[in-house]
Amino acid sequence: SGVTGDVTVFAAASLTGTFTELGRRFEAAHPGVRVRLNFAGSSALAQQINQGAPVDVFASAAPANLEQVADAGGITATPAVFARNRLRIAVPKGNPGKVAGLVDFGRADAKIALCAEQVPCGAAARKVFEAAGVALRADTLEQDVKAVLTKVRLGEVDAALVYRTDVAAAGDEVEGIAFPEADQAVNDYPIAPLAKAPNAAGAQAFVDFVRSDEGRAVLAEAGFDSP
Amino acid sequence: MTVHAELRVTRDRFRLELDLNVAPGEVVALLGPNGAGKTTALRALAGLLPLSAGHIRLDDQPWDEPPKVFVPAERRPIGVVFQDYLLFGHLTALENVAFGLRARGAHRGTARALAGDWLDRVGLADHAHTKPRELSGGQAQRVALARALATGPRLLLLDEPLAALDASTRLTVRAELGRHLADFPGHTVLVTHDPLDAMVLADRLVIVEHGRAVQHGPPAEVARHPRTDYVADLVGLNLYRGTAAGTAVTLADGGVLTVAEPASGTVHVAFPPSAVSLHPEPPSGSPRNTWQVIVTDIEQHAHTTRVRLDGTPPVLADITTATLADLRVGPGDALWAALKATEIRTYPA
Amino acid sequence: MTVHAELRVTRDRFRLELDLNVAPGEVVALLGPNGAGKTTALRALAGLLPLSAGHIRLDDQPWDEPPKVFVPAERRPIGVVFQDYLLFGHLTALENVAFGLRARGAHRGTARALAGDWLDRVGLADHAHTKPRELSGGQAQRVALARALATGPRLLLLDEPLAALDASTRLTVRAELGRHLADFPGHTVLVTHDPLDAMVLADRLVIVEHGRAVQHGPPAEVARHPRTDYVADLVGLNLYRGTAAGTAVTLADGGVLTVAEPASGTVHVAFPPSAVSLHPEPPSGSPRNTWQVIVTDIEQHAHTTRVRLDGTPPVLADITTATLADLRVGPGDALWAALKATEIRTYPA
Amino acid sequence: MRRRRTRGRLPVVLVVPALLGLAFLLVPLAGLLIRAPWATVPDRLFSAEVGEALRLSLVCASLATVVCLVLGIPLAWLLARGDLPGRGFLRALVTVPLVLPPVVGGVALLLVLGRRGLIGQYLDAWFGVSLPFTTAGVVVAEAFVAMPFLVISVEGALRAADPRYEEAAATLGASRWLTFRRVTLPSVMPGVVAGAVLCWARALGEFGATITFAGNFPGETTTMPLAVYLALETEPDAAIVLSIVLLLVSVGVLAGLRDRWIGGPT
Amino acid sequence: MRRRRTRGRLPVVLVVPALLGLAFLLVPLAGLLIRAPWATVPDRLFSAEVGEALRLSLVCASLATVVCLVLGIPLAWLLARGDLPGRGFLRALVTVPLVLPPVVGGVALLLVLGRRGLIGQYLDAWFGVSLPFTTAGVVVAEAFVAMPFLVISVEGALRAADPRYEEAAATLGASRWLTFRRVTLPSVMPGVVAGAVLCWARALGEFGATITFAGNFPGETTTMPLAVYLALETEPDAAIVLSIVLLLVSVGVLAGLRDRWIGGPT
Ligand SMILES: Nc1ncnc2c1ncn2[C@@H]1O[C@H](COP(=O)(O)OP(=O)(O)OP(=O)(O)O)[C@@H](O)[C@H]1O
Ligand SMILES: Nc1ncnc2c1ncn2[C@@H]1O[C@H](COP(=O)(O)OP(=O)(O)OP(=O)(O)O)[C@@H](O)[C@H]1O
Ligand code: MOO
Ligand SMILES: [Mg+2]
Ligand SMILES: [Mg+2]
Repeated sequence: SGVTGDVTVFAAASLTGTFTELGRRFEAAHPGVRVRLNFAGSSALAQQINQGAPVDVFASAAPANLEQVADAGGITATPAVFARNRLRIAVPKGNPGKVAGLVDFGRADAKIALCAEQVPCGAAARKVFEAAGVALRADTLEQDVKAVLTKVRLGEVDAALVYRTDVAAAGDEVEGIAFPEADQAVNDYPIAPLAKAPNAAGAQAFVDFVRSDEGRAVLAEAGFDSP
Repeated sequence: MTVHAELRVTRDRFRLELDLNVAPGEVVALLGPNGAGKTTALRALAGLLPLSAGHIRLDDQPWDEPPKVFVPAERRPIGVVFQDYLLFGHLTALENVAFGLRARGAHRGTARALAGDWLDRVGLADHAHTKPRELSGGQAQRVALARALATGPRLLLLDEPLAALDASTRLTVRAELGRHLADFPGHTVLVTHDPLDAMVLADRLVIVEHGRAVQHGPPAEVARHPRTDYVADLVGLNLYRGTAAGTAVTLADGGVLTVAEPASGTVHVAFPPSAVSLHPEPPSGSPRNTWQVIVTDIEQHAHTTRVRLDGTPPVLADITTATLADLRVGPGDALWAALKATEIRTYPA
Repeated sequence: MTVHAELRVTRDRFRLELDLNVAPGEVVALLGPNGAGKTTALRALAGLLPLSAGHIRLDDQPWDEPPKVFVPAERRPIGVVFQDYLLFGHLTALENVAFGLRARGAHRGTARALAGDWLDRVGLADHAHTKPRELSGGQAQRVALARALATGPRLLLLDEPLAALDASTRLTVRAELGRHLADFPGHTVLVTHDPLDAMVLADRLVIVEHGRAVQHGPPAEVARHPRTDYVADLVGLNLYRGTAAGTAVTLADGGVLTVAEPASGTVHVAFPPSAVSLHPEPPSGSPRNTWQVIVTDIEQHAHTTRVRLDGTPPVLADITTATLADLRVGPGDALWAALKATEIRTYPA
Repeated sequence: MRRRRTRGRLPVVLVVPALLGLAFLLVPLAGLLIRAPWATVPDRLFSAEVGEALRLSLVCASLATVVCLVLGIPLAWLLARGDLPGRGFLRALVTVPLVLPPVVGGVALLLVLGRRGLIGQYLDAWFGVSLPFTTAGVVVAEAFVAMPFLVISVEGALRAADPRYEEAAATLGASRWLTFRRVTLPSVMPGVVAGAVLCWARALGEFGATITFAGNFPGETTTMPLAVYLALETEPDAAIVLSIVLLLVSVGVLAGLRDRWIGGPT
Repeated sequence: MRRRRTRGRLPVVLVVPALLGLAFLLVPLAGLLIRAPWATVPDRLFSAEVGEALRLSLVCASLATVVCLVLGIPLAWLLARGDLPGRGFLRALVTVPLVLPPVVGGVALLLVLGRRGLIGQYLDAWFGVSLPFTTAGVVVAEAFVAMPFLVISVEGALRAADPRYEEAAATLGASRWLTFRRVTLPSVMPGVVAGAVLCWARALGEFGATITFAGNFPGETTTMPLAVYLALETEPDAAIVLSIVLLLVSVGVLAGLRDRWIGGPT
């Protein structure tokens, strides 16, 4: 292929594991190419890009952040959704709070952690509560999914809503419980090459690679749904 | 109730080896050249510098006995006037003086009242609410003096308490200090450069050189038998205690001296041996005091001769070697001593 | 090249109003009780305290003229010895002395060599590498003295430079200071409590009380015509300059005095008026110095009478009022003055 | 009377870097001010949530500072004056919470004081006290992060103070405690004030440890930095306005207090 | 010879809070240590990435400290000794970066020094220099966040120092600069050391401003706190191990340096 040089990818923090792996595989497939990955919260990445960061590819955890960049003229291509994520109920090992479904979130004695509404998983949580007809209640509204998961792992809360991928990554410290309303709030992960990408060819190649079968396999292994 | 101290302190290149005993009510003066170890000795007594060997005891109560006992400064009943004052900068003069009283449990009001009295005694009633930074050097030293005296310590340690005072203040403060020390049932160790301060205030002198005592004893004793020229020069002073009535002072051990300044009550009178002139016959003229004396001893110093004379009172005279030759006298010979009244200094005791 | 100063400083309740003129080579001593404003005056001259009014000029070069001119301390060619030393704690004695030289551009090696010389002169060559905290009080003051002198300032300001020194060191340092001041082409202002320091070292005295000059003039002048008893008491001293050869000192203005300590070269000789006795006839006996004098003036002080006498040399004598009555003399009468050699102090000039 | 220059000229070698430093600290703030959507400021300033977050921030930071003063000054004194073995090592340990990324600090606090924590499990079982997700938890998290600033500042001041004044106090019969209160502490006041300012400001800006240990619930644990962080996710401009509000309040408080503490009778 | 207790007993009123304070700071670290998966520590410690992040952290924090010393000490001096109008206000402004949530600080830096920033656009256009997403950017972000600590500590020390020594230096002909270098600075050294320690430690633990302004590129801008953040995303236990590594190194460095700086010939 004609890809050379560095490919700079800004990716949401929740993609740390998968994109590190994808980057390694992309480098293997394109000898001499180096993938420079910058992980941070999607909104921080959008800010950085709008302030002129030299980026080739932006992979966001929510369409909204990518739109912020598009609005500022940073992206002209049509963003492609490359992965989807669904919520799961997460409980500490052994389920000490005896939580079975979303209804238990309304129990006064249960300590609950959710994402804050401002972040994608919080917005998704609101949707599933609406769908389930349960009043949204929480003891804490965390800044991101990982923070929620930390509270579950340490047993500080009895239940929380996190992404399926997070339950998968947390290993045996956390138990996941699927629930039907999760389908009502599927979270899309969009990706796009930047309009002013210093390495336009590399950018397109990386986007294509993420969306290739190999890319999908890596994402699926981490617990993502295919779009 | 005696302070026994064998002070052994090693500080880099300097070594202090000084034995001190201070009886109750006694004032011991440490005299010596700069760097002799006087301040070091005071710091050890105060508990600010632990001994490396030796001991400090108040009666049989040990204060410092390496390697075991060490009573820290705050639990020794002491008062210290430091050479550079060390007044607390954020407190007023009054609060500085009240500090020790408060520390020893006095109530705020009591402490302040007593502190006010003390400030008054050192002549600084006007400056009660002044911060140390706004005091002149001499004023600061007087506050430090009041601060140390106010707590009524059992061992009082004074490091050149009068050095920064001007001549007239010095006289007042020296007299005040003398009065307090005389009433004072505790022990006092005084460091000074001024032989007169030492002679007037102290019951015993300890002359320190290079960290060691080169001589000690009562002022009169040391003055009469100085071991070295240095000591002779330092403490050469005729000093008597007496009762004044107008310009006549009747000495406690016999004799009457006429002085220039009228006084009353118990006083010290002092004059240097150099003020005494010796005559083969009763002299005429201005000297108010003339009395017959007998030579007991003649001592040759570097440039002068010190003649020890018996009489009422006994007296020391410094004359030049040439004069001695002229007078052609030896021990046992009779002479007339003459002394001008204006040469005699009188200090309230 | 004269320092003209009209010092007007207001500090809370204290007000300084002092006029000073110092000619090149002249040494002016400020004498006065604690809190009189001596340090305040020095600080104003040094540029550490701006005047509120008045002015300070070196010749026609203004140093401080409110409301406009103010030359900061570091641009005044001055040297200051502070009452509480203010040695830099993190520098050794040698580095402290070298500091001013380095600040004025000397090279490291030169500065250290010169500083070493100065330490030697004040007798502290051994302590070159000692930190101030490990120096005794007197040693610290000597380092401060060396530090101020080392830069060869045009205006030297000394705040009690000899106060913390012991008697023997004081003699050496005073002589050294005197020598330096005599050679010194600049101006010197010296604050001291010790009238002898003032008389020996100063060309002119300014007596300060409550922020104001109560009297000023050459030491002999002030001694001869003291305005108040305070001043009379303070500066009563017979002082002459002369050339010594052994124990004979030939005075510059006529007369010869026999002294106890042999010396040579130019010296000051000093003795208090109280040391002079007056006799109707030539006295016999120990006093080595007797000479004929004529009463020019009689002044009554609190307890003594000061008699001004003409002769070779002219002399002041303090006698009691009773003696005066006995002698039955008045101006114009002839008398014999007698003075013991051991009463005379000799200072290298 | 006109003001005369009564000290020497300020040296360029000092003034230039000083001004550069000032610029370095202040220009980014200018950037924020320029960028802020000023029109929306009044709205936000008077919104109930912002008011609550601001109040909570000020209260918690102040309480945390009090906790730090009460525990930190004695600790600084112990490090500076107590003759402890291994003092240097202890002193280094004290700086550790500074180095710890705040989120990890929050995790550490959870491990110890959380519901299942080393100590927290007993607090919960015996007293029914649970710190996470409470306002008290915010104070604990802020104090943990901010205390080293106080300790190190005060210790520095103590080391620079002349110990001979403490000796003088001892000879006047003052116990070490009285000496500390009446002599040492007043003489290191500028250092304590500096430390308290650092401590308060750090507590006010604390984010990571707070959200990790105390969570984020409006009115209980949502301090301004948490509100700012979440606002950044959706409306960056709003976040800037909130930050500016926080800054103005803190500058106001500090400028006001400083005059009281320092310009006072000392 | 046996060691005697040559000072008074340590007062309980001070020792108890001091020990409480110490416990408060150290027990959470104990929590981390207990929880850490020790088996994996050696592996991680010697992995290339961790080594690189650690090296980068130490280099950047040290450079940031140097920047802070060079700019911050003069600034502290100006605030403490210069007779500036509005000094109290300036002093309060200097603390602002402390209060600013670090992420907002990063945004502010981007607004000013970013490629499209107030100043950054000219840096880019004229010199081709772009700070964001570079190692230099990490140093800038850390210095911005850490400088107030230095400035405030040093200013506190300067205020507590006796200005009469500076007067003495002036009478010896020393300019204010020489006086500063040879008299003032040595006498406030303990304060400077305390400030530098705070500054270095804060820079070492800096996360929010760094990730926002300099990004998170391994080997270029990924310092240990950023590595910890990423590890939290994938393997929380690894994050604890990384934090402990960071702590050990910083304690080692500080304990080592302290002895040099302070236990030395002074
Ligand atoms: N902290 C210290 N460390 C080491 N040596 C010291 C220390 N303090 C003083 N010395 C040395 O100990 C010796 C005695 O000092 P000390 O202060 O006791 O003298 P001093 O008799 O009080 O003199 P002065 O009359 O000048 O005050 C001096 O040579 C001094 O240099
Ligand atoms: N910083 C200050 N602020 C206000 N008043 C002061 C200040 N410093 C000194 N004073 C007052 O000014 C007066 C003169 O003080 P100064 O230090 O000049 O006296 P001095 O003649 O040097 O006395 P000493 O011989 O005791 O040193 C004193 O009454 C003192 O209380
Ligand atoms: O971009 Mo995120 O960190 O998954 O909210
Ligand atoms: Mg001494
Ligand atoms: Mg004075």
